[in-house]
Amino acid sequence: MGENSNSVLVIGGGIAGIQASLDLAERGMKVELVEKKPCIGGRMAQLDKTFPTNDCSICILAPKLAECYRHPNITLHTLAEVKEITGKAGNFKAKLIQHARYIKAEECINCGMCIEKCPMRVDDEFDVFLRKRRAIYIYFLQGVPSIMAIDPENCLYLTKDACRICEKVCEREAIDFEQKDSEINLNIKSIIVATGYEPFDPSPLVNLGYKHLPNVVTGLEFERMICASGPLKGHLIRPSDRKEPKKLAFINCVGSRDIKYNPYCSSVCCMYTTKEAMIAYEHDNSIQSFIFYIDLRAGGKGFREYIERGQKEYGINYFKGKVAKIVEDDEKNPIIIYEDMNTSKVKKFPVDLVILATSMIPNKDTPELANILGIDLDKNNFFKGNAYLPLDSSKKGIYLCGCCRAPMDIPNSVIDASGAAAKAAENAIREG
Amino acid sequence: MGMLKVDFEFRKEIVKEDFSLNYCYQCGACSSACPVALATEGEYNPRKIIEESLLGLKELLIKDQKPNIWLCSTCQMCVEECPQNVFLTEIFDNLKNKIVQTGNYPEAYNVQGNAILEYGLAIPLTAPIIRRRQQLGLPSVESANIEEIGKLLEATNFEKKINTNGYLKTEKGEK
Amino acid sequence: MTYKYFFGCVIPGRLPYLEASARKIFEKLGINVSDQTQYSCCPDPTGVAALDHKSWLALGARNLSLYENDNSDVLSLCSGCTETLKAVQHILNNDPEEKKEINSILNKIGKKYQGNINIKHFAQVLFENLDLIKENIIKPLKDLKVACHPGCHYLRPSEIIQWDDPFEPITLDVIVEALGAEPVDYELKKDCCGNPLEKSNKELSQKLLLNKLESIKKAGADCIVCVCPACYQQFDFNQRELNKNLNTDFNFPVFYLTELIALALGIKGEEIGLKFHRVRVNNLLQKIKILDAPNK
Amino acid sequence: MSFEPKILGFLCNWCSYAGADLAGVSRVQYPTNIRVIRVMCSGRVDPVFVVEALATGLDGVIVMGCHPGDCHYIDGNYEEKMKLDLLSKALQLIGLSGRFRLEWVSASEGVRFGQVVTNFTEQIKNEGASPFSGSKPNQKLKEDLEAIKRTLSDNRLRTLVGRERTITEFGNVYEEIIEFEEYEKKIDDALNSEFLRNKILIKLEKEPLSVKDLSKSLNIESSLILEHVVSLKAKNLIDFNRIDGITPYYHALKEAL
Amino acid sequence: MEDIRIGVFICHCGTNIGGFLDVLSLVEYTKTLPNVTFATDNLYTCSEVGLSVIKEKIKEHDLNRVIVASCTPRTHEPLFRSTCQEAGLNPYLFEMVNIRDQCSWVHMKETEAATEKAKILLSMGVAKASLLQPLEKFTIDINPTALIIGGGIAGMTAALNLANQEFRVILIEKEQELGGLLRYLYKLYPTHDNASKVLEIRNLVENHQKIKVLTSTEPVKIEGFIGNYKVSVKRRDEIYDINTGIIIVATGAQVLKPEGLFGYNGSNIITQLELEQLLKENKINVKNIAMIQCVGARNEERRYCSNICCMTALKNAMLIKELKPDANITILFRDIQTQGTTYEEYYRKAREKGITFIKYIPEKLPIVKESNIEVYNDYLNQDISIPYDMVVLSTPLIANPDSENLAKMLKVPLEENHFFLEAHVKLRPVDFATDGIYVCGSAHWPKDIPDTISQAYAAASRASTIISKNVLEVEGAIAEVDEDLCIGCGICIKICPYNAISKDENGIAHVTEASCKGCGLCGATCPEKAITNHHFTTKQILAQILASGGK
Repeated sequence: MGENSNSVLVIGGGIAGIQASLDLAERGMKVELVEKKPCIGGRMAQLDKTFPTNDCSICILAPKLAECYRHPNITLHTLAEVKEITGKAGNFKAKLIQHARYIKAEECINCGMCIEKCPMRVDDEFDVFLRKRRAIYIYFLQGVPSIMAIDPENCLYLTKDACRICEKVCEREAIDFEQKDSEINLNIKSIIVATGYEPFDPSPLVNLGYKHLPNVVTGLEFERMICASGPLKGHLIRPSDRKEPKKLAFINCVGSRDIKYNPYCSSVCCMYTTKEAMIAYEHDNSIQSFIFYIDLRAGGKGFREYIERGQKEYGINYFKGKVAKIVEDDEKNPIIIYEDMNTSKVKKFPVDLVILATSMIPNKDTPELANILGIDLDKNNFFKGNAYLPLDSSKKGIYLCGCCRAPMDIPNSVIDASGAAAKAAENAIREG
Repeated sequence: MGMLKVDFEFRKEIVKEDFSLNYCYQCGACSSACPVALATEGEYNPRKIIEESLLGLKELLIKDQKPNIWLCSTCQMCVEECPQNVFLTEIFDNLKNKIVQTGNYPEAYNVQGNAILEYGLAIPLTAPIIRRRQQLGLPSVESANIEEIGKLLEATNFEKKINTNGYLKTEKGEK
Repeated sequence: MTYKYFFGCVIPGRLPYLEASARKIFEKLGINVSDQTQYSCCPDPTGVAALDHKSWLALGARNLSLYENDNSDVLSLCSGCTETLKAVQHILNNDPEEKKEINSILNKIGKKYQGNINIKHFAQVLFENLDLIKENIIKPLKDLKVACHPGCHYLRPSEIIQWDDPFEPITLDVIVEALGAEPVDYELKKDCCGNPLEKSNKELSQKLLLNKLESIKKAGADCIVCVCPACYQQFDFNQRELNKNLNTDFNFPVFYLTELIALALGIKGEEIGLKFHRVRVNNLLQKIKILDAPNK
Repeated sequence: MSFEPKILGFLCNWCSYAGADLAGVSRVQYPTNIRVIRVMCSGRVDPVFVVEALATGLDGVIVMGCHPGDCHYIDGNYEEKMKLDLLSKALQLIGLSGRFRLEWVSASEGVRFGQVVTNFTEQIKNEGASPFSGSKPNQKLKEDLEAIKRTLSDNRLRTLVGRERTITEFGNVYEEIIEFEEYEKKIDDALNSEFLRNKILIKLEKEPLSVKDLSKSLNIESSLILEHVVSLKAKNLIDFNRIDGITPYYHALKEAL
Repeated sequence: MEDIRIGVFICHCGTNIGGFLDVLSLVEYTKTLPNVTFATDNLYTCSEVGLSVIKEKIKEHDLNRVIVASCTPRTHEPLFRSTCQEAGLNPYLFEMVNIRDQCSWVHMKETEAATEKAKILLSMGVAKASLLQPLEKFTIDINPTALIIGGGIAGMTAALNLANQEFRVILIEKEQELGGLLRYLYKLYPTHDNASKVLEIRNLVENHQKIKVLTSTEPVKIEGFIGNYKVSVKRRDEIYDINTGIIIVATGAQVLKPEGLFGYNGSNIITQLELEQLLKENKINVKNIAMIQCVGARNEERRYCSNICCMTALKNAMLIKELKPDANITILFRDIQTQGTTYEEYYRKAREKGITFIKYIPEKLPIVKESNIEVYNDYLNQDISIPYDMVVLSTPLIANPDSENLAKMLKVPLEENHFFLEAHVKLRPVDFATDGIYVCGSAHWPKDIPDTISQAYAAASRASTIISKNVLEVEGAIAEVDEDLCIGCGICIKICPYNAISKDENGIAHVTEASCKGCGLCGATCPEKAITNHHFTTKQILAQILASGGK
């Protein structure tokens, strides 16, 4: 693959990486899209619906996944990571490791026979550990490439040299345990980083009771709980007694705007807690939602009207005040201790389910990728863009887009991604 | 008392001693975490004291003492919970020091202050306690030399501060 | 580095039997702690600090200078004193002008503050010698359900105290478990016992105590353990008063951590003045066979 | 063997067809009665298709599109809703509205797609076999259905419903915006009169009849029949056949189109 | 009539279909259907092997229609279409029948009924296939030029990027000079760089040989379609015609003047922009300054939050503090809008400088008196009075007044606050529904400078996907108007979401191939049934309906 065509390396197969790749491919450039997980789709694939239009996340994502998978100019490297980058803008050399999938990509047709027979039960990371998957699995139902992958840490054969049932069951002989990790070398003109974000684990905030109180869940867990293709098939029940919750409390700024944890604001929590309250209402009109916020930030297009619609049509109540303490009564109903700042009364407020809008933090391997690429991180460990050229990293020819540079919502990530594509194209042409 | 007036100077006075006051963005975490605020259903409210300090409302804070700052049990839960590292307890101590100099503060504090002036200890040794100490075989307490403490507190004119109008230095602490 | 006691005002002046149990266990455990003289009130973080910040700093610095002269660390028997001394040290070590001003005051009485010694709460010292305690246990406190009350100044403000976790305190539970007893978790474990409020609103102080005792009762504990004389007074003296005022029937014997350790090390109840406790401890101790039934 | 209805489904490619595929991928089981025609957008389904389907003896027809706001073509589903509301009203006139339904199903609602199909199949089972299937189809209803078909194919109703969204949201040529309810009322009146007129035309295509005969067989008072006969004459769709005494007979001029 | 020769390939898909349907009986049944000359089954039609079988049989039996009965066309239709094309068959002479996802997988326990259903689905497929017509993908040539309307920071950034990608760019600006709102700003947040520093891009744009800058120029008429737009512009009352491939709208927005609000008088009760001017000339000599946020925003008239006024207020307050550290600044706010990493840190720095913040509620607006402001402090639940020497009103960005007629010219929609409405807020945030036209900057929605710049790059990228091609292939399955049936009622023109239909000189509707997306809305609505939707014609659908009834 050494020919010196205009090729761009895109790191990260979420909505940002996909959009950047599609723009560049449509523009006639060769794109090498690298994704660590077995399928592309990223964080957005885990969402049920997205604000401000409340349309279903997969309806937006699936057409882009299919287009990205089939586009002749895009080469997809799933289960692959960037190992080393050398050279400079217009003439980078990229070394990737392609982890073994143990599946022959051209043979597997996602028929699912192997899944039924695989004896292993492993926590499903995509469903934020609310469900079990098998050692041989498809990362998510509508995932692309829609072929299986074998999890080397949990596969009985790869760990204890036993089993191999999937191999016997597969009529397509698509299972290939001989596959090894391999190396890929690419000549690259520009690089786009689109590695997205991770949700912050709120366990250190002990007073909020995450992990101690069963009916306190994070925003992403709630998203999976309410999603039609999620573990509960969209039928919202609460963890402790599997009853249908009627009163939901959403706590914003959990870990955000907090000097002890993440001093920044994660930009999206005010909006997505309203969205999740709306979806809950759509599932069951007797649900009442209460959102606790500090400053209700809804400056995007149509956002403020969205919040007003939430108040009027979905019966969502907004309380100004950061909640610092959540306790529990005997039936495991979380009780919120908060100050109602309009009356300055401090009260106990029992609800059925609490959803913590945890802050967005950079991926764990951001620091490692930063020194592979030789680019700087800002003080919050996001990739550092410069003030009035936010998409430029600290190194020429490497561009940033989406949540890896700052917390932002999906519309901005898509805009960022197209922007990074333009920068990458400009760099490829001028330096090429 | 008319409409409260924002007093920027009084705020600057507080900030000079406790700079962390500035960082507060009135989120209400302190009042949510405060056990006394919950017990009084918000009648005592640390957030409101901070808001009054941010606006320099001297009269409300020092004269009327609404909310009553002396209900703070200095348990520091608010300091632990504050997402902006505002040192509420220190700020409250600063405000209490200012109130003390007006003389309008709970008597128990004055009693403790005068005990130190007199004995160097908050709780002087009484005869039954000395007897009980001997029963338990404990050594006698040799606390600080009272002149030395007196000279020290004189340098910080402690006595004048705590015994201003309304509080005279007395034998047994009655007013 | 050797330790010197800092008993403060409340223990020597009102609860001497707590001092007795402390001295006995440190002696039994062979931890070399000697006496300090000439110390004054620490001064009380909830009282004097509210009166005048400068005097609070000066008195605290003076006490620290005593220990600095003898080149010994402070072993404090009371959480309040620990917080004051640590806070004074924290302020003076981080604010050079303040240190200069305080030293100019101390100079008047021939003293000087340097800020180069450690201040340790007695529970921290015991936690750091847990194996020593375990080796010397003679009577494990089997079937004793203990509700640990760490108290506010033992944990917070964490930036100054820097001991145990302000949100999930476990050190006392570990020690109690080492003694063979069973620490019981309860919802309001981290909350304040309400003692400082006695100076301004007795009724509110009782309310906080009530919440605390109800939470302990719900968790099914037999007794309460604390590490600060203020909390001890609140639980021991005021428990009966609460029962009188609000006709509740709480009957939780209250132990200072040193007393529990003393009993586990086989030291007799009489030697450490258990009889002075307002809430009787004997029938509980007999129930768990620490004390033999009264022979008379 | 119990009655197994034959059901036809129009599914829009981007949402409901994708929902059906997801039902497949998730192995959601539902009855076999439904046969699917894929269209790019639910907006492509002309109300006449549904009438044609019922006419061939199919027992039920369901149209599925994207949830409002999800439509790949922005507002195809809004337009469709208006057209199919008109259709339901038309079928209501002849008591067949129970055999038709419009549903919004998104690409991620595999389970719900199965439920909708199962539920609709039950509904059609209760409706029973189509009156047009089997050996002796119900002739009167057949004529009425034919009248409905023509009503929905003629220019008047299609123009009214075609302009509905423009006029009720953006305003007519004089920039006047007409309230939605008011506009719907206009459509209802047009529907009723067109339906009646077509019924008369079909009768006259079979045999020449007089106003009195028509009013008896359609049991509608003759003054209303006369009105329609006059306008049909004006449009020279019918003409005098003969005069019998003083009662004129009319016949349709050309074969049913 | 052409001799229809249909080839049907029924897939086992391993056991997914074969395990539940009697595929062999399906093959036999298909052979009995009209126009079917060849039918077979194979294990995996979509595998390399299966595809080569199709190509082979097309040649061998000279097939002119192909049906594959297997999984869903949504994922595999393009694959099979290109296979038919490789075998020399027009790709539109291909139809898929979904007997896996919508038959075998969902009727696992009723295999006979499922097989019967599959038979009916096959007969429907054959019925439609017999009526399929070959369709050509249209190709239109693309003029590799970009026209950018609006010479503010957004327009300039997009122009520079496209020019650096070697496209010819024409940048038109209504006023005499480039720069837009940036010219009135003194220092920018969050870095306090001078606005003039960021404006240096101006001379890069003016001297770039690939960019033609036309100032004091406004568009008056826009015609054509993607790749071939003709825009007539007026420059000092002369009309020029510009031919361009794509158009980027970067017309920005305007700052609301708070007439009649809070006693605005332009002398000691001023707007943030006027304050910026005073800062520029270092004419701040007052001690107590009060700022009021959300003036003329988030009310009945203008329900949106324009998300840049809070940061503007904070920045100006910080600049004042730099000049006069002991100035007392109070900001009356409803929700401080400083999301993200940099802006939240900036908000903390503002508090660090001692700026006071007071929350007010819309029900009790602040009252600006002679020398003080009375307001109900929501956090204190009491009225308080704030002394002031100067009041600064933070007003929102409102839509550019001439967006109205620009939108009419471009035939693109505006949303309720008159900002331009993009095709889809997430799928295509910078594209318009009409292909070939893009929007960026505050014309889309009030934006700060960093967001404006990244959206400008986005618009450039989207535009480059078109003008990087010299020929654009357009979907073949589109609508077509039958001239002699069309009565020119214009309904189709109004309902087409893509404005792909227009009236020709004698009032007959005509479909612009390039813009039509093939949704079929016009065909189903046309009162005269004069529009055929290729590949989903009425005849084909009626044939499918008949076949579904078993006839």
